Amino acid sequence: MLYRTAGQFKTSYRADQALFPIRQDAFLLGLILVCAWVVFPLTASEFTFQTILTPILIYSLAALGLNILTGFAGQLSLGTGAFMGVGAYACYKMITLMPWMNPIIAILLSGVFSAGVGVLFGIPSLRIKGFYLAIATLAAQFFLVWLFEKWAWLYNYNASGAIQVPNLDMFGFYVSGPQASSMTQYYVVLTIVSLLTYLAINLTRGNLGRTWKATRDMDIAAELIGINLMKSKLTAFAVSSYIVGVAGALFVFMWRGAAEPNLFDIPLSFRVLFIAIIGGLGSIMGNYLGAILIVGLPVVLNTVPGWLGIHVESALLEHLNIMIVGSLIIFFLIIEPHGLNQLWRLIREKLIIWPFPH
Amino acid sequence: EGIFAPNLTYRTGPFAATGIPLMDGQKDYMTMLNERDGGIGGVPIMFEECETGYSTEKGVECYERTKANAVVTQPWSTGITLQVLPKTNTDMIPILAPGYGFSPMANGKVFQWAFNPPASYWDAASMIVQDIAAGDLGSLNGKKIALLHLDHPFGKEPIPVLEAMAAEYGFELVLIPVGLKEMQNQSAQWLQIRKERPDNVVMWGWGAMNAGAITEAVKTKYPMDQFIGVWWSGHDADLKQVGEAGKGYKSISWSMPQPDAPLLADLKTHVYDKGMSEAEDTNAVFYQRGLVISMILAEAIAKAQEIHGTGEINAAQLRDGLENLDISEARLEELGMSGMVPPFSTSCDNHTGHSGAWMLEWDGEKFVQASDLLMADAAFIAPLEAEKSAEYAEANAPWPVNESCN
Amino acid sequence: MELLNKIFVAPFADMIAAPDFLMQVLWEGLVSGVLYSLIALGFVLIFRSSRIFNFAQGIMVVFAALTLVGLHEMGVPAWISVALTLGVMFLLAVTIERVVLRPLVGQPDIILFMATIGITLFLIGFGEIIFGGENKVMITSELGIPTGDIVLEPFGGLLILQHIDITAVLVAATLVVSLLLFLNKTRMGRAIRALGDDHQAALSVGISLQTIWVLVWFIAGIIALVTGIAWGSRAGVSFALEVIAYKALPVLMLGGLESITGAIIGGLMIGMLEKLFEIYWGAPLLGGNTESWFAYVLALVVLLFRPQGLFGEKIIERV
Amino acid sequence: MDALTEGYVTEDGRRIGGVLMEMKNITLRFGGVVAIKDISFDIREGEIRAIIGPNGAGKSSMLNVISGFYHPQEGEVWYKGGVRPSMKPFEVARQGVGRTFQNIALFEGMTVLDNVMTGRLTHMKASIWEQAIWWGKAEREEVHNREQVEKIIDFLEIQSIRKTPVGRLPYGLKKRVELARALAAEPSLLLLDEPMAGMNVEEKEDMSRFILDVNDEFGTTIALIEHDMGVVMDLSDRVVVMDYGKKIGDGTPDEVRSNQDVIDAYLGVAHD
Amino acid sequence: MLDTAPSVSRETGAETLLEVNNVEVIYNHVILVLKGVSLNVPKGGITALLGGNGAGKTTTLKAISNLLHSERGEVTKGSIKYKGEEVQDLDPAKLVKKGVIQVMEGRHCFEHLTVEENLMTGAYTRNDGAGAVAADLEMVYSYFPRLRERRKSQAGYTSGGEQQMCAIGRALMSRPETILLDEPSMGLAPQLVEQIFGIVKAVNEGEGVSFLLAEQNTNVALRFAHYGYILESGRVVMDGPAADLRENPDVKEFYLGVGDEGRKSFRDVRSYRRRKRWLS
Ligand SMILES: Nc1ncnc2c1ncn2[C@@H]1O[C@H](COP(=O)(O)OP(=O)(O)OP(=O)(O)O)[C@@H](O)[C@H]1O
Ligand SMILES: Nc1ncnc2c1ncn2[C@@H]1O[C@H](COP(=O)(O)OP(=O)(O)OP(=O)(O)O)[C@@H](O)[C@H]1O
Ligand SMILES: [Mg+2]
Ligand SMILES: [Mg+2]
Repeated sequence: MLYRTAGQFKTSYRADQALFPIRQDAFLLGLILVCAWVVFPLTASEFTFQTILTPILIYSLAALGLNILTGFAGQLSLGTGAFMGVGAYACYKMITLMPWMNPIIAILLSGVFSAGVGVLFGIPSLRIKGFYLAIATLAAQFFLVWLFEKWAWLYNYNASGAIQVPNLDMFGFYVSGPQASSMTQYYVVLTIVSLLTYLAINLTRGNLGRTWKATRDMDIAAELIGINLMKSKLTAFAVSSYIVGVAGALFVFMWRGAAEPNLFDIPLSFRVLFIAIIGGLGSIMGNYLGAILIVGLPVVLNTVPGWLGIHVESALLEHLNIMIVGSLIIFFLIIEPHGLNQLWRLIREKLIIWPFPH
Repeated sequence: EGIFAPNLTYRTGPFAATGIPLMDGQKDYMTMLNERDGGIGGVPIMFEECETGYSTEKGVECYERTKANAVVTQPWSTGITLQVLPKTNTDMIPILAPGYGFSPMANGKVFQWAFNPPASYWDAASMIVQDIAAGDLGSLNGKKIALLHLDHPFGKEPIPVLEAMAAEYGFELVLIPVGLKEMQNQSAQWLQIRKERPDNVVMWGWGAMNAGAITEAVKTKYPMDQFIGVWWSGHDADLKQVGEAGKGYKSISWSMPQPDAPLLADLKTHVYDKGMSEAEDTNAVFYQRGLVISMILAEAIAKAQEIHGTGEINAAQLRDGLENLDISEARLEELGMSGMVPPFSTSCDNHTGHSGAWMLEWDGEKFVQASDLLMADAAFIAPLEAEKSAEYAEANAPWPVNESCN
Repeated sequence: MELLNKIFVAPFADMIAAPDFLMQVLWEGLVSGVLYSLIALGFVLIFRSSRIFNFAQGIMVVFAALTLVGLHEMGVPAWISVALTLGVMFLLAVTIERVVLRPLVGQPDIILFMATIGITLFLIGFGEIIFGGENKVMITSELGIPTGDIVLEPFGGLLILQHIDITAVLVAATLVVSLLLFLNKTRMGRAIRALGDDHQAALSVGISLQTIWVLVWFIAGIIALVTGIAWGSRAGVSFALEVIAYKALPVLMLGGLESITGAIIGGLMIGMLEKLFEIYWGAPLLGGNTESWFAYVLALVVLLFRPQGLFGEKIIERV
Repeated sequence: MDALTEGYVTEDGRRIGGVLMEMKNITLRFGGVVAIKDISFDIREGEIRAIIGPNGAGKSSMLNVISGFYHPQEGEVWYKGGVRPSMKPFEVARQGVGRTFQNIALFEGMTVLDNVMTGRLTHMKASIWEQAIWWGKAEREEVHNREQVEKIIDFLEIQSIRKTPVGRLPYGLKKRVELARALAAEPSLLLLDEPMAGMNVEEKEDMSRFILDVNDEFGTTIALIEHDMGVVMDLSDRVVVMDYGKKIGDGTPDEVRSNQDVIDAYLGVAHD
Repeated sequence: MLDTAPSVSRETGAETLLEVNNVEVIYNHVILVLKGVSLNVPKGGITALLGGNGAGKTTTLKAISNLLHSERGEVTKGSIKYKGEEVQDLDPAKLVKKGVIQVMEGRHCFEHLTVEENLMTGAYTRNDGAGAVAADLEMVYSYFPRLRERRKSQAGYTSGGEQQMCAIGRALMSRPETILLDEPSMGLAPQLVEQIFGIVKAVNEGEGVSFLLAEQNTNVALRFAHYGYILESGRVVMDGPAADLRENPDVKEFYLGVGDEGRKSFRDVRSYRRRKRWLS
């Protein structure tokens, strides 16, 4: 009865199109927001901030960006890591060239650069499809990482070739660099992630979202009913890369503190792809669920033996970890190929009709 | 209770091959102290590993996980070092990165919390060049030296110093990067070496790259005696790959295996015989280097205990220990480790110790000593260290500097 | 002007000035290309029969090679180790079919692709537990593979041809020819191609998915073992070898995902062009290490003109 | 001929206008296969025009030419009184040519409502920023278009499946949703490729009703391909008959029905 | 007309090949599609399965040939017997070996294979030698001369009718005893429909192959079939010899479109609407 929808009537299309036509959903969201904004920050330890809360948010955002491209617009991308890199390096250059710049503005602007690069590498999608398109994104992936390595201007000619996040302050608080506190950074990340999620929800449920989904489901038919495929695909690349770029900037500025080109190599891309797919392609919430699983799981796995008081060699633990993550990926794909989001939806459907079986 | 000294290991991932013997050595040494002496100064050492697989991300997780109680962090990768470096200022935990990390960390005034004894990569570069010059730096004029390096912060470390030396002594430096994905297939790099015909090839390699480079060198018939690696490129298993054909290959090293050292006898009784070790070849260069690394940490702990008059030292106290290391010939003798590492000492403004190193040569079966102790050209390196560390501090302003150092 | 010279004149002058070196470059490229092709072949076979983009091919190579070396280290004679390794690869094929593929029949391509990444992770963890992370020496000579080299002196220069490389080229050629015959001339081969087009229809005419998938994954396992021996003889066997999967991807795309011929020609093209580019342009002008992306960019450019790759099946688009 | 420019009046009294679209000497080849060989015919405003012919005759290809998916090697397409330059399919669609497909081409991952809404996207103008913020114009537009779509949904009697993902629907309903999507764009020319294939009589009758209503109420011109002669003969005003790329007949249903070529090539027996 | 008793004895009295008993099918664990379907296919007969869209014809055929699995569907109740042997847990390949083959709805040719290769895959399960297979290929070509002309074309580029022929030909290549034929007439020109049904008849009489035929085109189906079942919303609502069904007023009205006053023009649909009497 918790999820009873009886009695909730819609009297206008506008109400029917509201974000949460079902009251319980709105309530649930409120609860989550309260947790994210108030409860977690009050209770979390430094360790939790650094290894769970902040990375989950950042990875969710990256996955959200990828999901727009792959889940909504149907264009497979394996180059997310590199686009995150573009965002991070753009932010680094802006901050070092214009130290007066507000860091949050810089982070939001850095997405513009990755959007540009994304569109550039998205152009082949007009001709190339499916797995073949993956090659275009992989070309971006490998070329960009190579460029981060070779173009010394990008990292201000540092000897090590790595970038180091400076201490930046805003209204008297350090928001990035070694002086910044994890909680401040968490709030910055949370704000940006919430904002972009809200915008992404609107985009995906509106006209543009439908255009993307149509392109994904059947591009020929989409074109024949009047969709400009070029525009549809390129906007998807742009919006997606923008979000991914911002996620990249957050990744380095609000969390990692330093970055070497390698960081943005293919394992990062795969990790984000995992999150998007395990969470559910074509969903927004899935990205959060996926990130919780993929980011949180190894942390938990590492802690479990400690709780149980079993001593496992850390290398063995790591091997087991990889095996478990691999198996879980397969496991989740098998039980619900459409991801955790779909799983949640089924549960919700069951709750709505509960206690009746059909 | 005890002293919690975690180690951020990589026994997995692409660099596991070189990581494993090092980690084994480190662990066995600490086990031995616990078994034989009940720890250091009577306090047992809790030497725990946290596996990173050489991934920076996992490294940070390990750092965060362990930092609450840890007296030290041993990041074991240049990437992780760079990332935790700024954090240690606020967290006040010393980084111990023996023979790796960021060379300017030698400047203790700027990098209050970072230590890379006994020698830095820049030391290595300087000593290798000296060895090539066979004592006569003037002879380098007009020569061509190729730097075959991993295209990664680690591989790029020696470049500033080598470039400066090239300018100073008139040799030509050719940079030949090896991508992480090309480590196993370096034919392009070696073709390029054949094209450039350098007089010497210096290798800054790691993990699978070493084996790849050495096999390729054999294949292309590059003269082995003109091929020199940094200390992470002198792993026995890499050379076993080619065996006899690798004869003449050299690697600079600040540690030297001493199969007959009394320490090994102690290890045998207290560790191996109790079945507490996983080590395969206890005479290998890397395994014994692992022993030395733990010895440095143990000595620092002992020193800190001595300075602060307490057994259970904390991270800040360990820093004092690390700043006042004095690994003298005599002390090594006491430890049963004579000849395993050159004597060195650290101070407030010298966090490296600049011990110097030997050249080891592959004789077809194992590495043997091939030179006297070489010393880095401190006068050449020091200004560079000062310059780069100042740059770092400026880029990361506000960066607290230890004014109490002179 | 200077730049134009460096791009358009100097490299060619270099090539002409040292033809023996050019030949060496091309030979090395050829050999790398053949090795890339070997990995690509495994991919193609699996893709043809199931539209699965098998990312695990790279780790299968490592796994096969490590099993072989591991068995030999345990004292099993070389050729018996080979036979046992094949047995292990067969078991692997059966397990993958049972545990992963069967429950995922009919799912979208990307889901299956992800599942193969899952397999990759699993095998990495599993393999490292069993074999450890150390670099191992391939048992090249024990298998009777010649290890010397041939030194030629064309144009008064120097050209070194390794015996193992020559062997690799020959073995790859044999594999390609037999696979081509298998796919095009046999009943099984036809069934494999049919399966790739339409699972349901294939089932309906009595083609057994299970049998074919096990067979195909097993063949991919055999190819992985051959690849593992070839690569392992060059640089030892360790998990770092897993990244070679990335070298096979552009080969596949360039040649066409379904094409055996494409895999071999794509491999050779990429192998040689990327070496030429790196030696004559990449290293002097771009700071080197262009091999990390050159193949991808090349494949991308080709795909812009032929979206299905050089030899891929034309994408049938009808409404 | 005056009738050509002026139009004509059908038996049941509907007025048919001037020429809306004219195909002139269209030839389409695929490699060696000639799918359409020098075919000309016209479609007039307000009429229901059928294209029939054996399988592989090139009917679908002709629709694809009209909607710009195939570009003929020879010939011209005249639309609304002028030669239509070579354009992309989406531009053709935006000029008021809507269509359905022989093998249903719905967006399977979306709900019925969303599918039909995509039909209206040429009518929606809010910029990406407005959509992202979802205030003002974007929201107004969404509500307005939703109302239009609901009208079509009512019209085609698919209210109950509004929020069902299309993938789960049976074939007949999918065809209806496809029609709804095409109608949502308010096309002036509607192309239907075998709208009644795989339906039983009852469903065919429903579909016929919708087609007639669309033609009548919205004045939409309709070109349809269909193999059910009953439907074709009853619904259409004029019929083009194709056979292996050639046109073998063109005229009113009665004319076509009695054309010997058509009987030989297609009907087999004279249809009642 | 609520005669839903499972098996009605037939005047032919022939041996029953296929027996479907009270089968229930659920898709995705929740969508109940077949609600207890029972039918019999006699040896040597053509049995038609009729019904509107979504009635469950395809599902029934797939349940028999065991192709539901890959669509996340499963038989949750009832039994399917072929020659008295339970077959619902057999994998499709085994069933083909036993002589039951399905021609799927929507043709499903192997797009990238040539027409001839498509036909050859039909012979996959056979092991009676290349000669016999070649002879059968000849036989198929003689039934479908059009296929011989297009034997070297990729199936993906042939027209709908050609693909349908290809699919039926492919099924014939397995030398089946029973063919499950799903909507062979869909999208085919009237002449071709006649032709295909003619071939079905010829194969049935000449080779003794039994057919279970799912069709929308009731008219043709009842002309060629011997016996018919009518399916509505997952239930058999009527069955009987084809000749009887053809004369049944309800069938006439709803499936053949001829009411009491003869065939209605589709133009007049706006003024009336058929409503089924027996369900609602
Ligand atoms: N994209 C294409 N490439 C190659 N050949 C094609 C293509 N599209 C159609 N054809 C060929 O053109 C011919 C006409 O095909 P079309 O689909 O127009 O027939 P149709 O009249 O619609 O037949 P049906 O009634 O079976 O749908 C066929 O022979 C077909 O194989
Ligand atoms: N894979 C599936 N998942 C969920 N529902 C399905 C699936 N396949 C079919 N259905 C549903 O099952 C019902 C019966 O479908 P079926 O295809 O058997 O009907 P049919 O009688 O063959 O209809 P048609 O004449 O349209 O082919 C339909 O309502 C359909 O929506
Ligand atoms: Mg057609
Ligand atoms: Mg059906």
